Formats: sequence, structure tokens, C-alpha cells
Amino acid sequence: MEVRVPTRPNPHLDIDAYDADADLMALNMGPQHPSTHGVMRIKLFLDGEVIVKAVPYPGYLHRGVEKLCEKLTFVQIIPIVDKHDYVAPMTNEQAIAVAFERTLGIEVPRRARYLRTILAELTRIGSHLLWLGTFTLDIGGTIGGGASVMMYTFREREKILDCFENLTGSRFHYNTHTVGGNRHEIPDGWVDQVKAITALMKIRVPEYEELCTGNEIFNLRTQGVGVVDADLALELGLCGPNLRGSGVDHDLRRDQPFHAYDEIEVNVAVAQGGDCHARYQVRIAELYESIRIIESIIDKIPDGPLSSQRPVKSHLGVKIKTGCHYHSIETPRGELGTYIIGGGDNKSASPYRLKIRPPSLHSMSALPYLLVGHTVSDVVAILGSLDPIMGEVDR
Amino acid sequence: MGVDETYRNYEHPLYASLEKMPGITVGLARLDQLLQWGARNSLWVFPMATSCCAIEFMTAAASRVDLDQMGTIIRPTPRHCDVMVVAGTITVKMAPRVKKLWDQMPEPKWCIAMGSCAISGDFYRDIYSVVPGVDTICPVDVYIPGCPPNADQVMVGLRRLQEKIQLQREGKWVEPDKRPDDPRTILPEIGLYDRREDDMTERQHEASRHLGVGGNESRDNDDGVISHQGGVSETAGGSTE
Amino acid sequence: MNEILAKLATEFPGVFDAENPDPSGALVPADQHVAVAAFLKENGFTKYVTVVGSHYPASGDEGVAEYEVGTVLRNPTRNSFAFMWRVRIPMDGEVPTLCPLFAGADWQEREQFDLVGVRFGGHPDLRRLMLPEDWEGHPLHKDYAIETAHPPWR
Amino acid sequence: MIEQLSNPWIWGVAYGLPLITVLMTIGAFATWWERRFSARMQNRHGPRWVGPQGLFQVIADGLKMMQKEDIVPREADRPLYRLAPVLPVFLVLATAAVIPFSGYWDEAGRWQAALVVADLDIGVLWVLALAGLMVFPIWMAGWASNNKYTLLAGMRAVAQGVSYEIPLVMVALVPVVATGTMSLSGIIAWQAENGWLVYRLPFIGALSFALFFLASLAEANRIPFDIPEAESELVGGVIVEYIGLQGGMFLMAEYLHTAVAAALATALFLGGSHFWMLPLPLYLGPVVFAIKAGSLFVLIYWIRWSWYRFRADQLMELCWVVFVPASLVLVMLTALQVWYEGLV
Repeated sequence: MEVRVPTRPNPHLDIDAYDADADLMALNMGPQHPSTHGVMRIKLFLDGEVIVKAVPYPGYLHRGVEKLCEKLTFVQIIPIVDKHDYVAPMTNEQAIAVAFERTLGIEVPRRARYLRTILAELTRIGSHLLWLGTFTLDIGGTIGGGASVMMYTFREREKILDCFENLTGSRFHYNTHTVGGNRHEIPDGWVDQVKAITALMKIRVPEYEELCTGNEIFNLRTQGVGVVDADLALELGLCGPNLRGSGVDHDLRRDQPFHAYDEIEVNVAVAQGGDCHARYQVRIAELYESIRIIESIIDKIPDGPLSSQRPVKSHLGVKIKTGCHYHSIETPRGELGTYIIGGGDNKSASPYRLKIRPPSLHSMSALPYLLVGHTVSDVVAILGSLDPIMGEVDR
Repeated sequence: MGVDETYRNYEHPLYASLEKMPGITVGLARLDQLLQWGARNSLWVFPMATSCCAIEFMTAAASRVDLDQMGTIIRPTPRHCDVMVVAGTITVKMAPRVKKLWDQMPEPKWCIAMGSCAISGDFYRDIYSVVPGVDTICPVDVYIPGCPPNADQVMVGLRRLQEKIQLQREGKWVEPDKRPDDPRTILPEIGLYDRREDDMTERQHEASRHLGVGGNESRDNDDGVISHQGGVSETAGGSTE
Repeated sequence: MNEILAKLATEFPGVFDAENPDPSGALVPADQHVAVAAFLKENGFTKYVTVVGSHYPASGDEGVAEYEVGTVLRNPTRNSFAFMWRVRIPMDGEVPTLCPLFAGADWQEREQFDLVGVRFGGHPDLRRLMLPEDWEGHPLHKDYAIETAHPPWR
Repeated sequence: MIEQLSNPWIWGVAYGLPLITVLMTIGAFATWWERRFSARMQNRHGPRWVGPQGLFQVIADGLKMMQKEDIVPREADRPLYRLAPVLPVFLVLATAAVIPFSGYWDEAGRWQAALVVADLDIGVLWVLALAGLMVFPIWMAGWASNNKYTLLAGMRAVAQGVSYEIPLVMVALVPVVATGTMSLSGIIAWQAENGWLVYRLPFIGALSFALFFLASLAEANRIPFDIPEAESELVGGVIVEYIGLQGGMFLMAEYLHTAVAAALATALFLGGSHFWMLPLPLYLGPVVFAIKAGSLFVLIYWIRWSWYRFRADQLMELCWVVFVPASLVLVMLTALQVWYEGLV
């Protein structure tokens, strides 16, 4: 199938002028729709079934966390950001912890950095598994082949959640990272558990590939759909697999290393084409790469303390330096940044202003460009391939 | 069941003769049991899935827990469903939609609040854009606590709902005391609550006292106070027909 | 970092200081905001990262209530780093929009307008993004109470 | 008594009513079967707590549906809205009337089809005509619900149904051309005497069978052709607004349609209840028939739970670029072979 030449549509198309006869049908998808990945509303102007203009309305999960963070201290902020990207809570914590550590100049022990790397990669596997399940669910239907793939991926994701539960005592919202290190010591047998997961995943991922790219319909539905070229992707601030699917060789794990990534080699997966299929390929390649990274360092976790800070009940004594600080790490969805403005007049232990830079919001802002010219069926494929998490979009 | 009592004529001779028929009461009781068994064992779920709990809800439908075991399937349209599972934070922008979808569900219907955000708003409770608990919008039958609850807890919640339906239909359900005389909330001593307005807690208690489960009686008692709060719809069909 | 700062210092003298740079990002006059962004985009900073508005209420009797808008760009290459600068404007002023340069600025600026209240001059579609259209006030104002009620829903 | 059964009216009632009961039961319990089957594929259990092995799940669902409040959307087109759920079940059951479920060898060594409600001379035409009518209730439901999703689903269903009608009709002509009769009993008898069409006509038979099977899938709106009911994009297709038993009727009709499509493929290409040398008694014919049709039924659901769905335009492209020309060529090749071999 030939790739459609990406001409950049106008997201601010004046629909009244375009459609003087009022022939277009306005279709609301969401906010409660099986395929909007949470509460997302997209208003589609349809000519037949072809989309002329798409207007997304996020904000149905806006929980005002940035306002809340202005009143909390570090210790209180870290468990709260768990709830943003609820598919990969571990990396959310890491992003905010890394931001605070870099802002305050706190050194993290090597053991904690290695543990964080392993946790981040496990989270990446879990997140991509869930993405694969929901993406195929969108393409194949809740009563159909997609549901089967979803069940398989959830089966493996459960194992990763068990592994996290073993470490932190919680399945979902871990609160295991603190400023300066990690909270929970590695339990006995945990390393073997992780090894079992990687060994299992090495068998399973080819099976998923067979179920997806082995099926001609999957390729038909994804190839040439939702093309975003490299220029537009960078302008929009797309990041992570969505950016690399457009052929931009950029990964913060390699380009601005955090955790222990400066000591290990990261092969960045890049795919050309910028369509849904390219984004799928990048994510599958990242699954293999994460398995490889975990296997390469799981036996090399150094001994030593897990945290450089004394365990305290509250960091009320710690003040953030005045001034603006922006630090970011690579989560499964891309660059998760934290913009901190230090406590006003050095009086408060809370940040004066804290903004989370969510990768999903940028993915969502690509929708008015990607959807135009496609049909309603493609909306779910494109939306699924961008892997947005609404908790992160709206915050 | 929305049966209009005005059309029933108990004076009719046919009714009298029916009543005297041997075994009719036993038969009707059996029939009612059968219907109740059917309603209890086929709870189709409409997932009002907004945030983190939605992922755990998906996990509950996936292979480890598998809600399908008890006959629960997930349908994306409110018209087909019996139970609305509110999984996640409800915001001010979302609340009218939740209300509308709840009204669109046909009776008999039940609501499950899953997770602390849906129950009370969790730590978002005080934030300008968050609804403090879904029971300020629609009556909630079962609360599943947790943040988020484990996947198997969802199934436990549905089993509790089955018990409740059985007791309700048999007339044995006792409404638990949801409205203590002295409502109060124990607030943790962190910086956030220092600036809480004095009447804020009072207002939220007021809202949850008049609505939620068993809200009908209390609404009758003090009239019109909660007119803006939405609350229990008279019938689901009211909005459509 | 030093390389691009040196370039910027020669291009915009008096704004950027290559010797002892402000770690929080340089303060750029509002009228040079777009020029700085365009210059950076030409010099490899093609990835739009974010824009952050913050509200500084008037302190004392003398001060003027201000908005500060920080913009972050990134070069998507090896040794990538985020480059940021700030613009300060009075509360009734406008920051020129970056929408013609970066398509992603559209939503980000809408979000900051919605939550903080910064107005972006020349933005094609400056509506609220997160909150309902009929919302009053901007929540991230320092004088906006976090517990503000919003009947009938809360 | 036995003589009176030869009266088509009495026979129609005496055999038709049990047949309807059996088919409806199959349609209902097919949902249970499908849920268990899909659960098996997905490492789950499926319904198993309600009754032994969850068998009563269907009954519970039915009882629940009966108790639901009856809502008609205010802006809906009431007569059409009410009529739409009834028609599909009726049409599908009417299709089943011409299918012979059994047969026997008479004294003259000829195959006599039996257990058919009405042995029409134009059985194939009847089947295809009713299949064409199936578009109407879906469109009625889509239009009358006054919902944009159902409208889109209805439009897709009409486009798909009308398009796939053509290859379906064309391929159904292959048995007609080969056997020289339009009666389903005649076609089965020909197959019993000369060999099943699926292998009797080398290549052409198997290809026609595959094409007929796929086109029936599209007619029955099964994955990969189920875009009218695409839940992930159109929420629930045309049945979004239907409540309780009305929605249940649609679901039931879908299962019945699938079962009848499998039965038709069996009758047209797999020799009906004939099983080579075995001189089966009359009452074992339905068992053979059920085994054949049941295998196809399982295959349909196997495909359903492991494949993805096409996009609407890809579906149309597949029909008009591949299926329609292929079916035309197959009919012509059949005619050539018939002329060459002098089969008729």
C-alpha cells in the first residue's frame, strides 16, 4: 500500500466557511467511549465517513495536581504523581525523584541507580504490553481477535506486577522512590523472579509479533495510517516511540543519560514511515531491547546503600533552590519532564510552581493533524498507536 | 421495576379469584425467586472507567480473575447494562456525563464505586475540579475501597452486590446507617488542610447526606434543599420518553 | 550548552550572557521571544518541549503582578539537553505565540492560558483546554483557593 | 396420521415448530458455547458458576433481559424501532425452512432428501432472497434509533450487505449450474450420487466453497467482516439503543444467522447429511448434518476470536476487486466443465 503524502492539515479549519450547506455530520466520540483510552472526547466532522476536521477535547480527568503540588513537600508529591501515568507509575516516580535530586544536587547511590534502571525497564515492558493489548483491542474489537491478544498481554503483565508487588508491597501505586534513593530493599528471590520474566518474555514477544504482523489484516489496518513526518513530530513535541516511529533517532536514555544508563549500552529502536505500523515496530523492538538491558545488568547490581539520605518522615527541612529547573527522563511514552520553580523566598519546602511535562498531551495534540482524511475506523487505530494515557494528559 | 400502581385494580373479581387459587402464592413466590436469580446472575457492567482503577478493572476482566466466570460481561453502551462501575476520579467536567449515562441505563440498575477516588475523591477531594465522591451524583450500592482495589476485589464487590440484590428482592435488606448524627471527617495534619474553608467539610457532608443510597427519604424530609445536586433520577426513562 | 549560548550572546547582545549564564534561563524581553525561538530552531533546537506559565502576585504596594513564561526547547541529537528561557510580562500583557514556529505550542499555550491565565498574542484559537468553557478564574493563580466550589457538582 | 403428514401445511407445522424450537435453543446456547470457547482460547474460564459449567448462564441472561425497563428514545421512529428486532430472527428461521437436514437411499438407489419443512423448487433463490432482506432490519434499527453511531453502522451494514450479496449469489450459482436444479434437496441428492461439490469439481468446487464461506461470513457480520457492529469504534453497532430482550433478539439472530450460514454451506457444497458409504438411518441424518455444519460453525468462531477486522473501505475493495470477479470466473468455469463433461 502506498504511503499517503503527508500534507499538514489545518487544525483550525473554519468549519462554517468550509461547509456552507451544513452537509457535514458532527460526531462526538467520547468522553465515555470504549476506544478513547479513558475519558477523551473528539469531535469529528465527517464527510460521509471521511474526517474533515477533528477537535479533541481533553480535560475530563483534570484533577488539578499542579495546584495541589504547590502545597505539598517532596515526600508528599512523589506518591501523587504515581496516578498520572497509571500504566507506568514507576517511571513517573522516577521522573519527579530525578528532578528533585538534580535540582537539589543530591547524589544517588549506584545500587539504587541500577535498581531504578531495572524497574524502569520492567515498567517499559509492562506498559508496552498493555499498549499492545489495547491497540489490538481497538483494531480487532472487544469481541474478536484483539481481545485474545489483550488477554495474553495481560497475563504476562500480571507477572511483572507480581514482581513489583514482591518488591514494594503494592501492585499499582508503589511510592518506592524517594529523593536520594529507593525505599525498599531487594527481597530474596526477586532477582530470580525478574530473570524468569525476561526468559518468559523472550518466548512470548515473538508470539505477539506472529499474532499481529503475521496477520495480513493487522498490516492493512496500520500501514500508511496516521502518518506523521519527522518535522511535524518534532514541532509537536512528540517523544518516545511516537517520535522514533517517525525516523528521529532520539532517546533520552542514550542522549541525556539518567539512572545507570550512562554505564550501559542502549540500542535505540527507530522505524521509518511515521505511521501506526512504524510506531508498533518501535514498541516491539523496545520490548526486545528492554529484555536485553535487564538481562545485561540484573546480575551486576552493586552492593551498598539504597539511599544517600537519612530516612526521615518529612523533607520539610529541605528547600528547593530558587529559580527554574527543568529535568526529564525517558518513560515508556517518552520525555516526562518536570519544571520546578523553587520555593518562593526560600520560605517554603513546597515548590512555588511545578509543571509536569506529559508526553501524552503532546501525542494528543497531534490528533488534529493525524486524523484528517481518514475514516472513523482509523480514529481508533491512530489513537491507539499514539498510546495516550488520559491521567497524564489532563493531570 | 417501574410498575405504575395506579393501573392496578385489586378490586377486580378476576384478581380475587386468582388470589384464592390454590398454590398461586407459592407459584408466584417461586417465579419471583427465579426472576431474582436471573437478575442476580447476569450483571452486565458498564465501565465508567476514567483513571487508574480502569486498568485494574481491565485486569479483573482478564484471565487471572475473569469476571466472565460469574456471567459478567462488559458492554460499552449503557442501554445493555445493569451495573455501572465508576472506576476512577470524576471531575466537574465529567460529572454531567456520568449523570446522563446513569440516567440512560434502564431499571433495574445498580452502581458500584470502585476505588477511593470514586468513593470520596481521595486526596483530590479538596481540589477545585474534582467531585467529592460519585455518591453525590448517583446512588451507590457497593463501595470497593482501595487505590486502586486489587482485581479480585472487584469480583468480591460484585458478589456483594449479588447478595444485596437477593436481600433487596426478598425484602430483607436493611439499609445501613449511612447518615450518622454527627458527621465528621478525621483530617490528616498536613499542610493542605490548614487552609480548608471552615464550612467546606460541612458542605460536602451536606451533599453526601442528602444523596446517595437511601437518599429518597431524606430528600422528602427537607424539601428542595438539594435541588441543584442532581441525585437519584425519578426513572431512567424520564430523560428520554 | 556553551556553544549555543555563545551564538545567542552574539545574536542577542545584552539578553544572553555566555560567561556566567543564569541557571534558570535568561530573561528575554517579550518582543524578542519569537526571534529567540526562531534562532534556536534554526540552530538545531527543533523539538518543542514545553511552556510553563507562573503567576507572581504583586508584592507589597509597589510591585506589579506579573506572569512569567518559561519556554523549553530541546535538540534531538546525541548529547541532547533542554534549553530554556523566560519571559516576564505584566498581568494585562501578552506573550507572542510560538504557534507559527512550533505546532505543538498550540495546545501547550492553551493549557497555560486555561490554568494560569497568560494570554498569548496571535494564538489562532485561545480557548480553555482542561476546564469547562464556562469556568471562572484561572486555578493556578496564587490567589485562587484550591477548594473553590463549583456548584452543582462540587 | 402418517398420511396426513404429507399435507404440506400439517407437515409444516408438525415439523416446523420443533425445528424452530431446536434452532432457537441452539442459538441461545451458542452464546454460552462461544463464551466458553473464547475463554478457552484466552486462558480464562468463561461462565462457569451459574448452573453446571455455567450452562444456565443463558437462562439467567434471558430472565434478566425480560425484567429490564423498556425505553424508546424520544426522537426514535417508534414503529420501525419496534419492528426491527423481530425481523432478523424471522428471516433467519424462514431461511432454515428449505434446508433438508436428513436423507435416505430409496429402493431405486436414489437419494431422497428428508426433514425439510418446505422443499421448494427454488430453494436457492429463496435462501438468497431472504439473505438480501436481512439488510432491511439492520438498516431500520440503525435509522430508527436516531443515534449517529447506529446510523453509521446501518449505512455500513447496507453497503456491505448489498455488495457481498453479489459474490454470494454468484457462487451459489455454482452448485445450481453443476447440478441443474435450484432445489436444495436436488442439489444434495446430486451430491450424494455424484460426490460432494467441494471435491467433485476439482479446484472450482473448493474455491467456490471458500468464497461462499467468506461471503456468508460477511453476510452474517462476523469478524473479519463485522464492521457494522464494530464495538471498538461504533460502540455497539445498530443495537446501541436496544434494551433487554430487543437487543437480545438481535444477538440471537446473529448466532442463528451464523448457524444457518454454516448449514447452507454444508447443504450446497458438503453434501448435506450424506456421508459416503454409510447407509445411515433417517434419524441419524441430522447428526451427520450437525457435525458438518458444526465444524463450520466452530471455524467461524475460531476465526472470529483470532482475527482483526477490516476497515470499511478495505472491505468494499476486497469485495469488488477480488470476490466479485473471482465468483464470475468460477461460475463460467463451472459452466465450461459441465458442458465439457456433459454432467447434466
